[in-house]
Amino acid sequence: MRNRMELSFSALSQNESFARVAVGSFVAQLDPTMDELTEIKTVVSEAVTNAIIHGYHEDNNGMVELEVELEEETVRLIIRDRGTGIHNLDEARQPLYTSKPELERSGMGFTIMENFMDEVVIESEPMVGTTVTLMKRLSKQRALCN
Amino acid sequence: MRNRMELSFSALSQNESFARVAVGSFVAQLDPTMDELTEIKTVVSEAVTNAIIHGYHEDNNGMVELEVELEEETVRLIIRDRGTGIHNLDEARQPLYTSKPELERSGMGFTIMENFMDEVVIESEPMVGTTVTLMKRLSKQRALCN
Amino acid sequence: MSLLIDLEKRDNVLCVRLEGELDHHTAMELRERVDSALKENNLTHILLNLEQLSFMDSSGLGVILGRYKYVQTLGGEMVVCSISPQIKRLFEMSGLFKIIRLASNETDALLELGVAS
Amino acid sequence: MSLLIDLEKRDNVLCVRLEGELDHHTAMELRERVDSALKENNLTHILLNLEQLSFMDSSGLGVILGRYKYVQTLGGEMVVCSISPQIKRLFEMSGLFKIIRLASNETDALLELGVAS
Ligand SMILES: Nc1ncnc2c1ncn2[C@@H]1O[C@H](COP(=O)(O)OP(=O)(O)O)[C@@H](O)[C@H]1O
Ligand SMILES: Nc1ncnc2c1ncn2[C@@H]1O[C@H](COP(=O)(O)OP(=O)(O)O)[C@@H](O)[C@H]1O
Repeated sequence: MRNRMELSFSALSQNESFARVAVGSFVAQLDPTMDELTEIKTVVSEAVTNAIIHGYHEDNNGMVELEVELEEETVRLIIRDRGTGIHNLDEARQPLYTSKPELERSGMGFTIMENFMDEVVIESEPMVGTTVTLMKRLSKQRALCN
Repeated sequence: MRNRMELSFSALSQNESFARVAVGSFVAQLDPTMDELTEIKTVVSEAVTNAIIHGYHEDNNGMVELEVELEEETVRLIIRDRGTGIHNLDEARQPLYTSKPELERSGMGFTIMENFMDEVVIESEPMVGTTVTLMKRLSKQRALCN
Repeated sequence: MSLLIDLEKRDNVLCVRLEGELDHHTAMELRERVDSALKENNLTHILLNLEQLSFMDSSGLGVILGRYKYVQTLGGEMVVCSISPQIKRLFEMSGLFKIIRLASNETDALLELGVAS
Repeated sequence: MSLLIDLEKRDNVLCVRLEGELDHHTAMELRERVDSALKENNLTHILLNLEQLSFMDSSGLGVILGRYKYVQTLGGEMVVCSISPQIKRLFEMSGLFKIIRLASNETDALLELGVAS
């Protein structure tokens, strides 16, 4: 059965943990492993933090948008902001690249998303915003087939 | 500081507990008492269940919409469905009234909302849907003033 | 599952122990499991222990009232025990505490149902 | 607060024990509290114990790398201990494990920093 949710919230840093709890609780319906759940919470944290820091420069009038769709063993996530956008996507995706070293960013957000998810699509337009689409297939159903 | 979130999800009964977790985790930022948190989770459960059972007759193509706004010590909740609507609001609000006794409904949903919240506004139009607006002032800040 | 349902037969009483959250979603399973356990074992009484129940809403009131009415048609009785203050408030609000017998623990509840433990 | 920060002075080492979740929100507080504790007590070394840390993301990597660089400017050292397999993966992905010393527990970490416990 297909199950969908959409969530949007003020671009406030205290909502990072809220977003992890909300997505974690929704995805838990598919009975993922602990590792899979941690990976999903981590990528949500990365993309939401990016929207808050980079997309909205911590202006809490901005709203971070999140969509989650569960279907069979697949989790689809969309994280969207209507903020500054990314000028050079290739550069942004490089491990350790960050445009805000003064904030002690590690530049590892996109690299972690690519490591933890099966598909990562980043769409961005300067002055319009950024949409990150992530997909992960959970192992469980395939394990049951063996 | 004002903090807002909007959530919508498929009208599936397994999302009732998800809605409680999501709202509970968001409201926890105001540091409510355990009793206040339980009361808020309970009214969310009531209104979301009503949207699923009565609004959408458990048709999971329907989407239940939820809004939460935190400002100072005040929690504002809106629960909305675009379903069947309520024909007779006065009757619906009566304690123990239910239109679905065959589903073993207790008819206590609206009564619980009125007991647990400081304000309850129900707007409904047949064939258009139902919007329940709830407000609760948390005790904490007032306690601090004493 | 967010509700664990433990069923045990003691003489002619079905002991039902709940752990977790009782809402509309989990109430449907509770109803099915209790009713079929009553039928299969030819039981007429229910002891409902809510000690480990962390959450309940009006759907819980509905399913409890429904079981009460069901055992009444069988000529049986129901006793609910170990309820938290928060759940007690819901019982009071709905008037359910006037028709359903409450006991403070399982031993007392079994005594009320005529089972010596 | 979703991150508890426990600070203790052992010789010239600031022992930092974290419990809860380290993300962008909590990293900001961690940075402030560690840096001012170093300054106030004139310390140059950090022991960072992550045993009770239940969640960390790349903002945690950033604040840890930041503290490493900061004690370097003071001529000090940093050792991180008791990290979970999940957090270790982040250290490996970022190459942080190549520059930051890891120890399996606090006793070993203190030994590495020249403090006998
Ligand atoms: N939502 C966003 N809006 C604008 N820029 C972004 C967004 N997400 C990422 N970026 C850009 O991509 C860079 C790399 O992102 P990331 O790998 O997550 O590292 P970090 O957040 O540590 O800088 C950021 O420094 C920023 O310049
Ligand atoms: N979202 C809704 N859409 C349509 N009808 C509703 C909705 N919410 C409540 N109602 C009507 O109001 C009645 C009373 O609701 P409530 O007090 O929650 O009791 P119950 O859900 O147990 O029936 C319901 O039986 C139903 O007829």
